[in-house]
Amino acid sequence: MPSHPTTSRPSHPAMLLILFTFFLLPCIVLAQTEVGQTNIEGTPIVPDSEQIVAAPVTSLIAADHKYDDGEMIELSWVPSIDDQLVDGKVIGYKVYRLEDDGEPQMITELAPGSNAYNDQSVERGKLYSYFVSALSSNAETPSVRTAPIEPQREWLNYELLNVLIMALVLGGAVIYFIETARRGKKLFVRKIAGLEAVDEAIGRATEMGRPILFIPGILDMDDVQTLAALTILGRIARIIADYDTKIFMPVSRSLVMTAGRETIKASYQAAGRPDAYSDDMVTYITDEQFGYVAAVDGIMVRERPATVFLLGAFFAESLILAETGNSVGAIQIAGTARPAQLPFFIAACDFTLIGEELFAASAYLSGEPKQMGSLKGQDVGKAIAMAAILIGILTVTIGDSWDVEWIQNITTGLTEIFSTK
Amino acid sequence: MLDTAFSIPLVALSDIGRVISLLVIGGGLLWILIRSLRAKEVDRRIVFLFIFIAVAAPILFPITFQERATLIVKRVFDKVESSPAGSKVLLAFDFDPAMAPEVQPMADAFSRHCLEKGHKVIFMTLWATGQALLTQSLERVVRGEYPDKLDGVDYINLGFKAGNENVLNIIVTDFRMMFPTDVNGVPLDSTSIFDDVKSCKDLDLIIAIGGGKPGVKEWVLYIGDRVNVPMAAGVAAVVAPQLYPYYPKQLLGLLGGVKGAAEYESELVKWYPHLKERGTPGLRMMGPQTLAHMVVMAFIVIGNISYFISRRRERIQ
Amino acid sequence: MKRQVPLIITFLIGMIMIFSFFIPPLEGLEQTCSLFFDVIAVFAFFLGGGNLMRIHINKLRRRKKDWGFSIVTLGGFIIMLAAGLLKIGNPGGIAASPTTEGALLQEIFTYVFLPLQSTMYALLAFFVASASYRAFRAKNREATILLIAAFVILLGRTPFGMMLTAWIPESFSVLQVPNMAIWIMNSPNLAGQRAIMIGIGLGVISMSLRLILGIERTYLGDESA
Amino acid sequence: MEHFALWLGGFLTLGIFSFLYKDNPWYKLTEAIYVGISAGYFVVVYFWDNFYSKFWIGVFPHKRLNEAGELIAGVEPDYWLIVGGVLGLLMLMRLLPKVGWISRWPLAFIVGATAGLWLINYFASFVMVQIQNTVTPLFGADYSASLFVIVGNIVVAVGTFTGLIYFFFSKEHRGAFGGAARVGIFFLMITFGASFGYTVMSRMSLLIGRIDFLFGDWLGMIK
Repeated sequence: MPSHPTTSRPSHPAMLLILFTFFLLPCIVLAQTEVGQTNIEGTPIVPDSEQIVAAPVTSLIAADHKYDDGEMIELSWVPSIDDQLVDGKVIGYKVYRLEDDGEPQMITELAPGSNAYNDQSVERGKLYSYFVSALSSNAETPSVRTAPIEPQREWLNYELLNVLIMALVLGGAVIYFIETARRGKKLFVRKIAGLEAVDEAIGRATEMGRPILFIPGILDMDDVQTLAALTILGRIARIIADYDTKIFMPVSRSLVMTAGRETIKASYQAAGRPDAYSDDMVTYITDEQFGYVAAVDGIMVRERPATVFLLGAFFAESLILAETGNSVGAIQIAGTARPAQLPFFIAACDFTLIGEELFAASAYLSGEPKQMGSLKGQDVGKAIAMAAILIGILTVTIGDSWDVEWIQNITTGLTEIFSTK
Repeated sequence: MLDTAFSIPLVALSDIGRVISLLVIGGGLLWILIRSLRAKEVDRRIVFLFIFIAVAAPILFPITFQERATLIVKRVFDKVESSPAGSKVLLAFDFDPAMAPEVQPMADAFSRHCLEKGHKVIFMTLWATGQALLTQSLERVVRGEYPDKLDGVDYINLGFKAGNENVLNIIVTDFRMMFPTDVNGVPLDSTSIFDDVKSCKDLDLIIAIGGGKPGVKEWVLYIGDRVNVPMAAGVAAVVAPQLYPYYPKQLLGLLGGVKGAAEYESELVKWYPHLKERGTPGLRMMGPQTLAHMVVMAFIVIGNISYFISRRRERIQ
Repeated sequence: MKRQVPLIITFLIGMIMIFSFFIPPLEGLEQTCSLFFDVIAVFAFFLGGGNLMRIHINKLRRRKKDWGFSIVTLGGFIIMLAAGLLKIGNPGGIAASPTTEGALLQEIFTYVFLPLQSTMYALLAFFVASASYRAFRAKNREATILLIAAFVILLGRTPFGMMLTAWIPESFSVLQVPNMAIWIMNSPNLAGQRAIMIGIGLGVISMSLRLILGIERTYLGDESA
Repeated sequence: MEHFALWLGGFLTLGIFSFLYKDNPWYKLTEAIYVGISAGYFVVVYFWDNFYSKFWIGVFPHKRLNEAGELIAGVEPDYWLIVGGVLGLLMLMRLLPKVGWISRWPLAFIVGATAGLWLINYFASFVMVQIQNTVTPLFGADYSASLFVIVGNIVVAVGTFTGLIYFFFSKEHRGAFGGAARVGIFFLMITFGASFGYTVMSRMSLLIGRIDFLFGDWLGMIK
């Protein structure tokens, strides 16, 4: 049985067109796939007179699953013509596999109407061939066997090529503006109210002689919001060291405790006051969400901080902390990227960093040109998103009503660019 | 424990308790309103106290409010009500104990309604953790309240099958392939309820109750969209917004959270007054919910009044 | 050495993680990394748990304010450690899961931990009320919009929302409060959520790049920052 | 035992609730209990789940034999895990002041892995997917949508668009751009107000649960 090497283009022409015109990036990639196919129709086992025999399945194809580590073979076939919902003879299918030309083994049983199966129990370096039996109430009709096929490993997932290109475009934009700023070009960044207030909030604590409380969320270092909180902590601790105010940071994760200490210590060193730093500024309480909240609430009412920072990943406890902080009269600056908790911070805190602003905060506070440059890079992403939304909605709405092919092509192209499979 | 000491007078006291607690809440709010007209801020502990009373009072002295079914709920009720007796209804119990407080009331209401109407009900679940709940509620509602209904004739419990959406993928063409027998090992072929039911196509209505995955979304995608059987659903409140887009095309109606259950129950007791004694947990839960919401709204109004008054005073000064 | 090596590690690991997304043979890397993370986190527990013990022992020794409660915390911590590590009272013996029903650890969990947890969680009901009393005031246009949206949704969740607008005929049922509430959740709310999410995605990219490229290095104890 | 457990539960529940009035010794006691046992519980669970099951058993797997006494395949030790163990040990170097700086290495590893992983995941699921979801025909497929839905679609499109304008950092919010940004803020405010209002119900349910426990299970006052 011959096998047809087929070529398949992973991307729609319109998508390529747009990628070229929009982003000027080359992306013609052809992926080759081995396909084993049967082209001889199966012949049923000669039936007994008593037996109800169903016609075999046809066009059985076994193909390597593309863009994986060689872990899957995809089977597809046309169901038996006796596979009908009404008075159908077929009651199901059995899939058989031969490993390296060994004995056939049944690997699965499927319902009538099935026309595909993904075999995920294959290994690289072995040859597999398959056949599918149509089951009637008392007989089995096997199909023709497929040619042996080996699962292939691919080194690049072309299905995600659009994601890669878009990520490179965005990452490129960020790096480009960082470089531009580093070379001394002045970049404008608008004021962010919550961050403008940081100085004042720390100053207030100094005047009142009360401590500053920093809560970095309740997730561990493997969450990006915790990282954002720590980068902001670096900036804030520097100002605090200058002001000679007390900072206290209770945490709910041991690793965050370690990283927090490292960060504050460095800031105090940078401010030239390493002697003022103490490990006691950062304390581990408990990993458990509400146990941590119970303790922090207690700290708030007993220490009466003048300023509370709630930055990082928060869950249901957001409002408990923010309301308690409010009740002791603290100025509160909050920020999270969890959309579900933002409303509570908006309601109970003086300033709230909404989503993206949390991640931009440390760059903003640093005041360094190169850091500001990265914010400009983010804006490129927003511009692309807005353009895509605008063009996409227009073309899909118009193309839907007037049936203009090139407009529809743009829609399809856009959808493919932004699809994540 | 304290049960005997309190329970007897409570029955007699419940009406008085209701009146008193409503008076306390209403009068208290009025008092606060008057205070805020004089531009005095309310201590947050007073807000706390009000919330506590608003939630505790209706639990101690059951207060229920009249619910009126919204269209999205009414359409489910009307569908069950208008289907001819003997229609085949599938009830999917896709939830676990954690979710049960929110969706069990709906499940009970659906079961009662279908059995009252004389529909033939098929119960099943895609959740391993839902199996015990399904058995319990069958014991309590079906066998407990409708002892004359026969297993295998008027209702059947298929129990749990592993495989999530794959189970749906199969029963859309053939029940027996996935469920050769019911949960007790009785072959489906020997039950009259499955006489003319081969697949989901042969059902008259599917009601999916859940709030997680697999859940209503999977039922719509794997069954509702593929065969022409009316589908309705009852879900936990948090997931309801994600399902509104399926209404009214893919789902003929939707019950969201305790509120949806309460609306359904109110419609149910309107048509079948004798069901009132069997308990209306949705309506019971809505008592404290409604009062608490009213208190929150009242405080928002009061807060704004006192804000405007204090601002006007500042301006005058 | 002290400053360069960590920056190089961050850069290399960051880049590998990004590109492993596109390279099928590296698919398992994410799991491996999270496994590493779990292991590191356990070691870090010595630091965190040690810190907890040290603080409370210090409080005790110096007879600081409220030192009595430190005894309780220490006692609870040590009892749990002993119960769990030695699997005291575990019906399945030392080989069973520490959280087996009936083990001392699990008993304390059920009878002490769970009521505490659910009560702490229930405090939210009170704070939701006090926050809305204070925050939902028509101070400016933004706050007014916030207030109206919240009010319509709240009203839609009570029977009164339906009663107030029941007179609106079926053909305009859209204007009934519960339906308006559904519409708000579905349309403007969805739009806001999407804008926030897209923004977050972009913010993460930019911040992660700053970290990976070593532009942001405060967390590493960089003194020049 | 049941009796004792109920009273204990009641005692702890009221202890936490007493915080609403003000901080007091009862709350301090419950807080101390809570912190102590929850920290201990997590140490134990992490130790058995992460250290023992994942790390120890991964490196030193049990010899699993089948009935014939042969070694079952697939239990080869995973030596990769040792890298994780070494990183963990480096973390502990903090305790030794002289070589404490080396604990930055595992920290750097974690930061790099977290940043890289989330960069691409957030990008795919927060940026790409959301853009794709927003691109829908305003009038529904084949003009099937009702006026109500059309208005909704337009609102979603406008809201997402202007919301993004609000987040622009490198352009001052002035003129038409500022106007659009203001519309964006309005949408965000609706989002926050609506989500807040919607959550009230589930928060109240938690309190209903606790009050049911206090008056029902504990005091037996609810029939």
